[in-house]
Amino acid sequence: MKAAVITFPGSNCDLDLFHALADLNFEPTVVSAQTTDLSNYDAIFLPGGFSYGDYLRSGAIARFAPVMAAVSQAAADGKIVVGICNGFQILTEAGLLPGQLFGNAQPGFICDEVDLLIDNPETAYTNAYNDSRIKIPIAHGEGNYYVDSATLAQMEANHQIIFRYADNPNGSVADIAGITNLAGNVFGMMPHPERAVDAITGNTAGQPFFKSILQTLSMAVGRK
Amino acid sequence: MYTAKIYVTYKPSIVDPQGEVIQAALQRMNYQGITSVTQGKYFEVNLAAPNVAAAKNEVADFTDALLINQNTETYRFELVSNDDEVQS
Amino acid sequence: MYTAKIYVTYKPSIVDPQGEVIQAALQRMNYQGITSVTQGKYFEVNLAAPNVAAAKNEVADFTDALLINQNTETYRFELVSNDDEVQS
Amino acid sequence: MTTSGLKELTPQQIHDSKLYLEWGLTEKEYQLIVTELDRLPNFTETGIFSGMWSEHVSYKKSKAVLRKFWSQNERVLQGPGEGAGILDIGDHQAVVFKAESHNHPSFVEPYEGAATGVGGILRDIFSMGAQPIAVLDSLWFGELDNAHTKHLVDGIVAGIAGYGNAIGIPTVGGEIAFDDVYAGNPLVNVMAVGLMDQATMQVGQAKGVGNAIIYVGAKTGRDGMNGASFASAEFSSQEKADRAAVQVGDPFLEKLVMDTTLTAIRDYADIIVGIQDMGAAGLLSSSAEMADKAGMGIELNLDLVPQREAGMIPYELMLSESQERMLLVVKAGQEDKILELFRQNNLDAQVIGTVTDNGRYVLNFQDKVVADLPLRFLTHPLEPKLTAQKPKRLEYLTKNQYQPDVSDLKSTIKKLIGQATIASKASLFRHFDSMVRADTVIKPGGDASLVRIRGTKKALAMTTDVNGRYLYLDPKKGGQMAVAEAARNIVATGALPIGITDCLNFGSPDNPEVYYELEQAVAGINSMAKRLNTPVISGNVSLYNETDGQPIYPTPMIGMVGLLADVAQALTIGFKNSGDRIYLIGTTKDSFNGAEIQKMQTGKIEGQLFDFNAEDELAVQKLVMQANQAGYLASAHDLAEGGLAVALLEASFTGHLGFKIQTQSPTKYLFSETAGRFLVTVPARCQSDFEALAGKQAQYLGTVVDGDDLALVTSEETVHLSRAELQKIYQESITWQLKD
Ligand SMILES: Nc1ncnc2c1ncn2[C@@H]1O[C@H](COP(=O)(O)OP(=O)(O)O)[C@@H](O)[C@H]1O
Ligand SMILES: [Mg+2]
Repeated sequence: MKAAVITFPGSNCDLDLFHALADLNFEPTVVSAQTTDLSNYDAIFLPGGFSYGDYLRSGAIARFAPVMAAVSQAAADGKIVVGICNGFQILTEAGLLPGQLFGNAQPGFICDEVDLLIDNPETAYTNAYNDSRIKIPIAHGEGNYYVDSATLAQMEANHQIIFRYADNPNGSVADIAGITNLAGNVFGMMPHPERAVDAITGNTAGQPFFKSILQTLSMAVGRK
Repeated sequence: MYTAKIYVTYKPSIVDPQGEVIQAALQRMNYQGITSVTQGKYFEVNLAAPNVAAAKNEVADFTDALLINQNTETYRFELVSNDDEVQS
Repeated sequence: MYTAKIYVTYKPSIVDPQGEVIQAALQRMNYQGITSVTQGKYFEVNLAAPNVAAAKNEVADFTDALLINQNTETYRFELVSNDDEVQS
Repeated sequence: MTTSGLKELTPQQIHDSKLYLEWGLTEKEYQLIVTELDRLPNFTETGIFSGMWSEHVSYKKSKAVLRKFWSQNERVLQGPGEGAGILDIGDHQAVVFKAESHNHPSFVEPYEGAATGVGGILRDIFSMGAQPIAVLDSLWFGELDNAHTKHLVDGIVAGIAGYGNAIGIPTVGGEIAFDDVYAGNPLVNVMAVGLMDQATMQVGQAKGVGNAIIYVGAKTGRDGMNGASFASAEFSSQEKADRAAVQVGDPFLEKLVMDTTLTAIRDYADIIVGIQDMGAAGLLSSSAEMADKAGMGIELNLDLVPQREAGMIPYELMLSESQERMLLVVKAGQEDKILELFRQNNLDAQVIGTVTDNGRYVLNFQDKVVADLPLRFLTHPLEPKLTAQKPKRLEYLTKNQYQPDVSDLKSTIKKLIGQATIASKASLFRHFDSMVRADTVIKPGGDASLVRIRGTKKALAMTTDVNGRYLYLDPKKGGQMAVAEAARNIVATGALPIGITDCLNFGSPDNPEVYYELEQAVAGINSMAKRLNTPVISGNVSLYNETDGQPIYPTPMIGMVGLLADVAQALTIGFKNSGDRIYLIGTTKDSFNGAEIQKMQTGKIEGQLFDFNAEDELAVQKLVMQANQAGYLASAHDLAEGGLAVALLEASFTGHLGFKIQTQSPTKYLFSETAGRFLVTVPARCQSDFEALAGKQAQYLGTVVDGDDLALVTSEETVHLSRAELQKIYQESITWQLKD
């Protein structure tokens, strides 16, 4: 499976994501934000970091990077588009996912490992998990997910909420840690599964996340 | 040349956690009479434009597009041109 | 009751990396005439005070103490009282 | 746009008004300049001398001491003198590291001071051609009982986080300690570690006549004007600090500069002759030092320097400490490739001068020569001869060791575990991204931190340590003990200590008692470094750390790096399994003067420092390494502040297990701080093998148990403690103290 990891100026988890994907049998390529064509890739990943310094609002400037038209196109074509941390912030700013990420309720950056509850186990991001509660690292200053209550109700009804915090670290509405769009092909989460794929660094709970995506993509290819 | 002074605030329905933290801090510092604090953003943009109307359009345009998140923020701005102030 | 509108900006000699990045983004978005952007903060604080002078003092006080970083930022403010605007 | 507020005085006016004194040059130095030049120096030149001859840039007062550092062994590829030191770690790889202080800037402006400290040390690392892989920070504050200290803590921690997190280099470790002597003069030391292929090694030299001097990175503004001479002057709380010295960091820009510089080194190794970052005294010191190291001259055209503010004068352009700037020397005729690479990444890049062979430092500005100075003279100030005198306080110290009051053991432990210096710093370091790059094996909270090297089995251990209280009572022994403790922390992860960087934080060297402390501390560091075979390959000096004549404790921070051949052998501090055997390795003595318990119970640090035995220390470290290699150890934790009591509790908090132990020693020994000790656990199946290996060096204490109960039996009493209760105090104490 060909995966693009998009690196924006200021992205800093691009290589972490690249390694995680490579270790879990994707064929990843790091692709610059200047790229305008992503048609060669089966899945698109937007990594964590501080794109354009996260100045103004996190993700606000990155959404105007040249590559974003191609990301929107990929999303419209039904390809899997995943944003992690800053990638999630970019996808919300770009309007590819609902809501917005505000500064943490208690201001300040937090780096920790937190428990997530898998709200919807039957998605392209969760179907390889056996447990419904997993521990995944977080590292963000602006992870406080906000969405208006009407949209939230729709998201709940459509099972778009994929991960929730067991113990909300940042003030997110409805303890939301990860969501998809209505179609289910665009996904964003604040926690970092790519930091949890290697036993030597102490946590492998991120592996099934990537395996789920790979499995889903292979099935889709099989069906074609 | 014009200078646009742009004031961005959250929409009233949005909680502003930073504002609340600041208010609590001020209360601890013994500023007792403070009943609310909100924090927004303030931009000064210098731009060239053929006339006031064009400048206004441009400011509204790029503020909507980039400077604010339309889901949660609103703004007002003033335009200053050669010492003439034009309210928007 | 008064509302203080407080505008905080960097001192002129302090680098404003945010402003520079926003300016570059606007240029990439084809707003060509923009020659500078600075980003500051904007606060609205509601406070009770016996009179305008006391309110002004209090605003100056807590702005110096908490809202700004005196090493790098400066501010101006306006005070609004029952629809009367008082410039500071 | 502002224009300069500075008025350029004429040479005669400078002479008559003695402006040079205000700028930190002495009368003698000024006279020397006049004699050497055979004329009066002009305004720009006087500024240049004041910057270059400041202690911060020239080390003129500390050089004699620094020369004594032992800095050579089979691993050393680059010792002191460059941006950072380099050690061979095999497989054609090398580790690069250095520490730097940002004490004064952080006191004036905590957030930006600390942030730019991180930015500065990272530039030192990547200018050598290495990819930075980790940052550590060592912070000393006053006690947490006043609003100003709390403000400093918040700002400094946020500044380190703000810069390190954004640029994407993990902050993996450090230390935070509190003592009144730092209230008016906090210490902010930052260490950075990088990794490189030996083939890409770069040094900061301007070789080759006609080669181009290229400026890259941020534009020059008036930031941090004269920061270097500022850092070399004492603080007085009367005088409002010089606010012009505030520098603002931009981690986003630095990430672009870092990535592009490393790309340039990788792709254009053949045309890049030298690289140096612009640190203290900015463009001036970087250009002068590069030319001097190559034995060349340099000529710059200041009109070409990218400028952020209008109307800057040469003095300002040369001394500005704007951040995120680098200087490259590139082979003549090849400049365009480098310029293009940087410009592609939206960075300013500009040829601003050339290398010459006449040994002169020449600056042109607006078609005039504004400085023309002999380079070697400029880079070699007089080294004033300083006198050392044993401090009076050390003359009549009682030999008797303080005897702790342990009449109520339970409450003593409860109180101890909540002391700011002992309590967990997690509520502070959780603001640092310790995991970005996904290589962090041991995160903050262990003894040393451990970062794996992807694609190999190797990992690098790193730590920073020093206990200023020990040095206050005995600068030499304290210096030895700082190195010993750093090594113990490295060994506790399973790694082999391989090298040292340092940050020598002291008071004014003009005070003979302080100079004595400096000399003695360095002697102590050196003697232990040699025994451990850990050369001192880089470092930094921060003098004049005093407020109103009151110096800080002598605080030479030791940053140490260790190499672990097989990351699978990594050891951590937490208890692992119920039933594991607990041992204390090393001998416990009456070691209480300078200890945490003395401070807690008397509010003072006094008496003769307890004994330190280097041989014992080495033997104990060797044993732990051997036992680990043999596979006998389940966990290891070194003993430091608070002694055995604290080590036991930390091992149980981290492992979420209890313990049941019994010692033949008196209760007070739980708090002794004798050096050279470890707490280890051994799986039951390895017990006899381990005991055979350890012999008398290890003392059996008891076992790891499930549940909340912590049972302690001494020769005098038995107590039961609740892990949950103590853990809460340990974890939340700092947060509580910061709050109210
Ligand atoms: N400022 C800091 N930044 C990151 N980690 C820190 C900091 N201060 C302390 N730590 C971490 O907390 C742990 C305990 O620190 P310390 O008590 O100094 O250890 P030790 O006594 O073993 O040297 C270490 O893992 C250290 O890296
Ligand atoms: Mg330790």
